[in-house]
Amino acid sequence: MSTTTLQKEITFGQAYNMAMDEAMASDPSVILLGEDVADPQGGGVFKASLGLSKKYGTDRVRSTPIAEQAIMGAAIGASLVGYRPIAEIMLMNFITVAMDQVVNHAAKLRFMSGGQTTVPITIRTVTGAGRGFGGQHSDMLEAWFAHVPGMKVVAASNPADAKGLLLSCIEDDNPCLFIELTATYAMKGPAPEPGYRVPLGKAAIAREGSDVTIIAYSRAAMDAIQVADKLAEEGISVEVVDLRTIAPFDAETVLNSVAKTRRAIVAHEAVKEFGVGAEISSRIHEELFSDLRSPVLRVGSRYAPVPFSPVLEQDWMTTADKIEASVRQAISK
Amino acid sequence: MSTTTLQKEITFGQAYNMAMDEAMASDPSVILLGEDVADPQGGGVFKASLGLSKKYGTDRVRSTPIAEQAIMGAAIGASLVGYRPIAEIMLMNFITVAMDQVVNHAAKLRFMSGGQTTVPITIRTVTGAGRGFGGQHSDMLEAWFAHVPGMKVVAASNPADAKGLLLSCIEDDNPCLFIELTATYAMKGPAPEPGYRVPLGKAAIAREGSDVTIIAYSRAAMDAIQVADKLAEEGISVEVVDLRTIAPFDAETVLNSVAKTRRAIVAHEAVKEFGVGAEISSRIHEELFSDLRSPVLRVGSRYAPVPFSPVLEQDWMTTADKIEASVRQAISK
Amino acid sequence: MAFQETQSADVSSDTLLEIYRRAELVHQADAKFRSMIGGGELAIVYYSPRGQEVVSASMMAALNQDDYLVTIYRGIHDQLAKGIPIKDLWAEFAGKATGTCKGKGGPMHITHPETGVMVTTGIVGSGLPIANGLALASQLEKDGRVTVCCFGDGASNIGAFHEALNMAQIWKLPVIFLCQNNLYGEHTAMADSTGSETIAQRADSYGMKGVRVNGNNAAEMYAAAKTAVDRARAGEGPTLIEAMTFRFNGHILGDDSHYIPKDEMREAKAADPVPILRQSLLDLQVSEEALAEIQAGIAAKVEEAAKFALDSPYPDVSENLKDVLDVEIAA
Amino acid sequence: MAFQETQSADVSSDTLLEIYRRAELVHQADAKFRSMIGGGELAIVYYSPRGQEVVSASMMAALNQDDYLVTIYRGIHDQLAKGIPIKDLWAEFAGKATGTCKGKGGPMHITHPETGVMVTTGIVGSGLPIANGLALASQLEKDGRVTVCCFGDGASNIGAFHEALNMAQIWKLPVIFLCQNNLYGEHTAMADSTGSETIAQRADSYGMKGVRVNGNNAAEMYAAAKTAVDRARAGEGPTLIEAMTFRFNGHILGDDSHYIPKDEMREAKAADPVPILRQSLLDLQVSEEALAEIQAGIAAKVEEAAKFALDSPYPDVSENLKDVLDVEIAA
Ligand SMILES: Cc1ncc(C[n+]2csc(CCOP(=O)(O)OP(=O)(O)O)c2C)c(N)n1
Ligand SMILES: Cc1ncc(C[n+]2csc(CCOP(=O)(O)OP(=O)(O)O)c2C)c(N)n1
Ligand SMILES: [Mg+2]
Ligand SMILES: [Mg+2]
Repeated sequence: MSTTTLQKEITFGQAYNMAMDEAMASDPSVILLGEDVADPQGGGVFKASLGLSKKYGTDRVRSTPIAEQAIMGAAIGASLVGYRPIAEIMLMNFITVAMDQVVNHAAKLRFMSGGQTTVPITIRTVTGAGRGFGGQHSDMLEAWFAHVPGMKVVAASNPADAKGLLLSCIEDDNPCLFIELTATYAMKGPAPEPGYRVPLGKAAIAREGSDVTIIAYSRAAMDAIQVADKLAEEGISVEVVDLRTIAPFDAETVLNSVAKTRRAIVAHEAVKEFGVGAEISSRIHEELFSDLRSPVLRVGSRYAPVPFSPVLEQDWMTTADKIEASVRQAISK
Repeated sequence: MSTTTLQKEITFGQAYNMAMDEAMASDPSVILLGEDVADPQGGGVFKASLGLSKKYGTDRVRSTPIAEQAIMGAAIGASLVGYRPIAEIMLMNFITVAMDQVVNHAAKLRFMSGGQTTVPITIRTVTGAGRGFGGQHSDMLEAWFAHVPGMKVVAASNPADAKGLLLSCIEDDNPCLFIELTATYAMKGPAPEPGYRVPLGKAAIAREGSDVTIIAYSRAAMDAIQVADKLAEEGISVEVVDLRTIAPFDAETVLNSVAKTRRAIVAHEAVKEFGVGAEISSRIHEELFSDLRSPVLRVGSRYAPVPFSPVLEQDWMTTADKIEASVRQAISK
Repeated sequence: MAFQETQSADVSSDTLLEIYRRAELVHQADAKFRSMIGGGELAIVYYSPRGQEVVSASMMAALNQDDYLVTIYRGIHDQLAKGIPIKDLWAEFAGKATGTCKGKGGPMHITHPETGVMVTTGIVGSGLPIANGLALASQLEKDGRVTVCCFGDGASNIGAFHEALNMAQIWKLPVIFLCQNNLYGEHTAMADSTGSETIAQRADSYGMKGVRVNGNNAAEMYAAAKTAVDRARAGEGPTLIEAMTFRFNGHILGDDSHYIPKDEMREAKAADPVPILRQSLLDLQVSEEALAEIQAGIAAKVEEAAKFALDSPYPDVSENLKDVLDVEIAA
Repeated sequence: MAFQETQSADVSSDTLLEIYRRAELVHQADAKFRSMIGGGELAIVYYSPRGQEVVSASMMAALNQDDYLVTIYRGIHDQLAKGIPIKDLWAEFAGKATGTCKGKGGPMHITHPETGVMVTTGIVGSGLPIANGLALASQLEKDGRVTVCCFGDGASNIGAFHEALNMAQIWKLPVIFLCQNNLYGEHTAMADSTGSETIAQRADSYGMKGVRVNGNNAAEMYAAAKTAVDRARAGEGPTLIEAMTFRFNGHILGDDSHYIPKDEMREAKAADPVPILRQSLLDLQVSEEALAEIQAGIAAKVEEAAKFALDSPYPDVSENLKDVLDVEIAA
C-alpha cells in the first residue's frame, strides 16, 4: 500500500502509536516517559512508541530507568506546570509500585490545592490474561482506580476507539488511566479518520437490541458483540453497551438501554468480586429496580490469581461462552 | 482498679495491644515490624504496641526505617518459613508504597507456588476521616484489597471484636488486612474474656429487626446501631449486620437477614462509587431479587478526596444521619 | 568521592539580614501557631519547624520567587521563607475559604504557585519524584528555574528517594534535594534507621554532588545553597544538600521527645540558630533598633494573619463537588 | 570505601568441577528450552540465562541445600544450580500438573522449598525485601542459613533495592544480594539508566560491604561468594556482590539485541564462560573423558526432563479453586 493512501485497517498497537504521534505533532507540551520507549531502545517493548523519538527527539520521548515511582512523579511534576505527559507503565501489575504517586498525588492535587494546580497526565499501561504471562503480568486492576475520586479510567474495544480515546485522554485536563491489552495489541480493525476523537464519559451502543443489555468494556465488549451477533441468529436481540470510559461511567446511556431491555448483564475480564461490574449492577438496581424483569447478572473472572497453565487460564477468565451462558440465564427469567 | 481484677471496659487501642500481647505470649513465631513500634520509640505512634518490646524483646518487636516495601517484604519472607509477622503500616494511605508486596506477593504466593508456601501475615493499619487529617491520611481503601483474591480484609466496630478479630487474623493462615480507625482508637467498650476469639468470615447480628437490614462494618456499623436504636423508638425495626470480615464476606448471614427484612442498606465510610457496598448490593439483588420490597441502597462518602476543613469533612463523610435518611427512604417504598 | 564539606563563604551582611528577616518570620509564626493550638484557637496536628528556621531562610534567600518548591508536612519554614502570603497560609491552616487551597488541603497540603510553592506532601519521600518533574519542565522550557525539594533524614531510607536521585542525575535536572537532617524521623534516631553515616554520601550512588553543611549556620548554609542553585541554573545538574539541624518541639506538637537524650536536646537548644544569627548581625554592626524594628513588623504581620484566619468564613460545602475533576460533580 | 575488588583466590579443582557440573546443566537445559520453543513444543516467554551460567553455578556451589534462594524471571541458572529437580522445573515451564507449582505459577514463579528455592518473582526489585524476611527468620531461628537474592543491574535503580539493602545492613541480616550485571535492563544499557559507575559502590549508602567481581571467572566468583557466605553465617551481616557477566540471547527469546553494539556482543561471546571453565579444568588435568561423561549424563537428564514435561498431564481446572486461600473456594 502506498504511503499516501490511508490504511483501511490498523491494529490496536498502531492506534496507540498514531494517537501519540498526532498529539505530539499538534501539542509541544505532550511528552512520553517510560521504560525503553525511545527508538534507540526499540520504541517500547510493545513498539507503541516506535518512531516517535526519531520524530520528536529524545527530550520529549524519554527512556527511563526501571523506576515507576520516578516515572510517575516526573509526569505529575511536569503536568503541574503546563505539560501533558504520557507515562507508560509497561504492565499494569507494575503500577503497584507507583500507587502512592497515582492515588495520593495525581488524583488529589487538584482538589487539595483548591484547584490551583491540575494534573493532566495520561498513564498508559498494558495487561490482560490469555497469553500465559501468569500471576504477576496479567491483572485487570481498573476497579481500584475507578474507586479513587479524581481520575478517569478508559479502555477501548477496537482500534478506532483506541486511537480516539487515547487522544481524548491526552487532551483531558484530568489524570487518565488508559488500559491496553497484550492479547489485542496485534488485532486489526477499521482505521478512523485522521483527527478522530472519542469523547470521554460517553459509552457506545455497539449493538442495538431489545431483549437484554450487555454492559462491557475492553475485551469483554468484543466478546459481547460476538455473543450478540451469534444470538441474533436465534432471534435473541442483545444490546451491547461498550462503556469505553469505565469511570466515571456513562450512567445515562447504561440506564436508558436497560430501561428499554429491562434485563442486563455486566461483563469484564477483571475478577468478579468487588469489580467494576458491582458498581454498575448496583446503580442499575437502584435506578431501575421496578422496571427490571430479572436481576442484573455479572460475568467476571474467577476469584483466584491469574494461573499460568493454559487450561487453568482459560477456565479462569471471562469468555464469550460465559457471557452467552449468562445472557441465556437472564432471558430465561 | 487493682491490676489483678480484669478491666470491665477497654479502648480499641487497648484491644489491639492485648491481642498482640496474647498472641506473642502464646506463639513465639509472632513478631511485629513497623515504624516506631518498639518501646524505645514509644511503642507505636498510636501506642498500640506499648510494652511489647519490653516483654518480648526488640528482636521480636522491631522498629523499622521508614520503608514500607521493606517492612512488608520482611514480613512476607519470614512468613514463608514459619513466622506469623504482624506488619504495622502506620496509616492506610502509606500502604500505597507497598502495594506490590501485598498484591503481587502476599496475596499470590500461595497460589503461584501451588500451595507449597503460605503467607500468614497480618497487616495492621490505621485510617479514617473525622479528625482533620486531610486528603493523604484518611482514606478507606478496603475495596482494593477485597478485589484481590487471596486476602482477607477485617475491621471491628467495638473493642471486644477488635481484640477477637485481630487474634484470629494473627492465627489465620492467609494474609489478613486489619483496619483500625484513628477516630475510634480511644473509644471504650466492654472488655472480652481472656482468649476471646471472633472467627473470620462470620458477620454479627448487632441488632435484630424485621423492617430493614443495614449491612455495615467499622465505624458505619457503630452508626448503624445508633440509628437502629433511635428508630426503634419510632417503631421502626432495623436489623444491623456487622460484617466484621469485609472480604470474603459472610454472604449467608447477609442473605438470611435480607430474606427476612426484604429491605437492605449497605453503609461504609469509604467513597460510595466502586466501594465495598457495590459488591454486597449486587450479591443481594442477584440472590434475592424477587423477595426485595425495594432496591438495596448504598451509603458511602462523597466522590472526592477527604477534605481538610471540618465543615467539608463532615459534609463529605458517611454519618448516622445519612444512614438514617436512607433507612427512611428504603422503608418509604 | 562527591561528598565534601563546603567552606563557610563570606556572605554579605545584606544577605544575612535578608535571611534573618525570613528566619524571624518563621520563628514568630511558629510561636503563634503553637500558642493558638495550645490555647484551643486552632485544632490541628502541627509539625513545628522550630530550630530549622535558618536552613530554609538561607536556602530560599538563594532562590527567585518563580523557582519551584516542593516540601512536606513540616513545611511552614520552607513556605514562609519562600514568600507565601502569611494570611493565606494561616487561613488554610484554619480550614477557611480564604486559605491558599480554600481550606480543602489543610496544613499538610499547602500550594501557592504564585510564590512557587507547588506541592506539600504528607507522604514521606514522595515529593522527590514530583520535584524531578517540575525540574524536567524547566529543562525543556529552558526557563532557568530551579526546583528545591525539602525532606527529612528519615525520608532518605524510602524507595522514592533512590529512584528520584538516580533519575535527576542521569537527566541532569535543575533540582536541589535539600535534606533537613534533624537527626530524628518521628521517634527513631537516624543512627537506628540509616545504614550510612551521612545522607550526603548517598549522592555517590548516583554520581551526584553531595554536601553536608551546618544548616544552622546562615553563611555556611547560604553558600551551599547558592553553589547548588548556580550549578542547577548553569545546567550542571542536581545537588544533594544535607543540612544538619534539629527540631526543638518533637515530631508533632505534644510529643514529649522522650526518645531524645536530655543532653542532646539541651545542647541543640543552646545552639538555637535564630538568636545566633541575630547576634551575628549585631556583630556586623546592624543596629539593635533595626533588628527590633524588623521583629516588630513581623509581629504585626503574624497577628494580622492569625486574626484574618480566625475571622474568615469556612468554605461552602459545595466545594466538595468542585476541583475533584475539571467539571463540577453533580450533587 | 567498602567497595573493593576481591582477589581471584585459588579454588580447588574439585570445587571447580562441581561448579562446571552446575554450569553445564544450565547450559544444556537452556539450549534445550530454546530448541523446544523454537520448534513450537513449548509456547512461553523465555528469558535465557545463556552467558550467566558461571555466576550462578559458583554462587550456589558455595551454599548448602537448605540455604534460601530468591530469584527472578531470568532464573533457571539460579534454580538449577541451586539443585531444583529438573523434571519438576521443566513440567512447570510446560504448565503441567507435575510441575513444581502444579502449573499454577509457571516459568516466572518457580518455587521449591526442599531445595531452598523460595520465591521467583516477575516484579523487578521486589525479591530483595522478601529475601530480608527469610534472612530475618534465620537470624531469629539461629539456624545458620544464608539467603541469596539474585537480581539484575536494572533492578538496582528501583526503590525496593534501596529500602532492602538499608534494612538488611542495620539489622545485620544473613543475606547476600547478588546483582548479576549483564549490562542491560531490557533494551537499556546500564550507563543510560544508572548514575553510578558500579552497582557495588552503592553498598556505601548503607555502610554495607560491596564487591565487584568478574562473575564469569569461576574462581573469582566462587571466592567472592564464599567470603560473603562465611560473613553471613558468622553474623557479620549482608554483602552486595556485583557479578559482571553478559546475556547472549537478549532480554527475551526473539529479541534481536539491536540495541547492543555488534563488537560488544562479539567480545562477550568470545569470552563465553562455559567453554573457558571447561578448558581451565582440562588445564588442571581433568580428563576430556571425565568432562565428556559429565556432559553426556547431563544431556540424558535434560532429555528425560523435557520428555517428562511433555508427557505429563495438565492440571485439573479444580486447581483454580485451590491454594487461593487455605480452604478451597466454593465453585
Ligand atoms: C510513606 C510514609 N510512611 C510513614 C509516614 C509517617 N511519617 C510521617 S513523618 C515521619 C517521619 C519522617 O522523618 P523525617 O523524614 O526525618 O522528617 P522530619 O519529620 O524529621 O522533618 C513518618 C514516619 C508517612 N507520612 N509516609
Ligand atoms: C517493577 C517492574 N518494572 C518493569 C518491569 C519490566 N521488566 C521486566 S525485566 C526488566 C529488565 C530488568 O533488567 P535487569 O534488572 O538488569 O535484569 P535482567 O533482565 O538483565 O536479568 C524490566 C524493565 C518489571 N518486571 N517490573
Ligand atoms: Mg528528621
Ligand atoms: Mg540486566
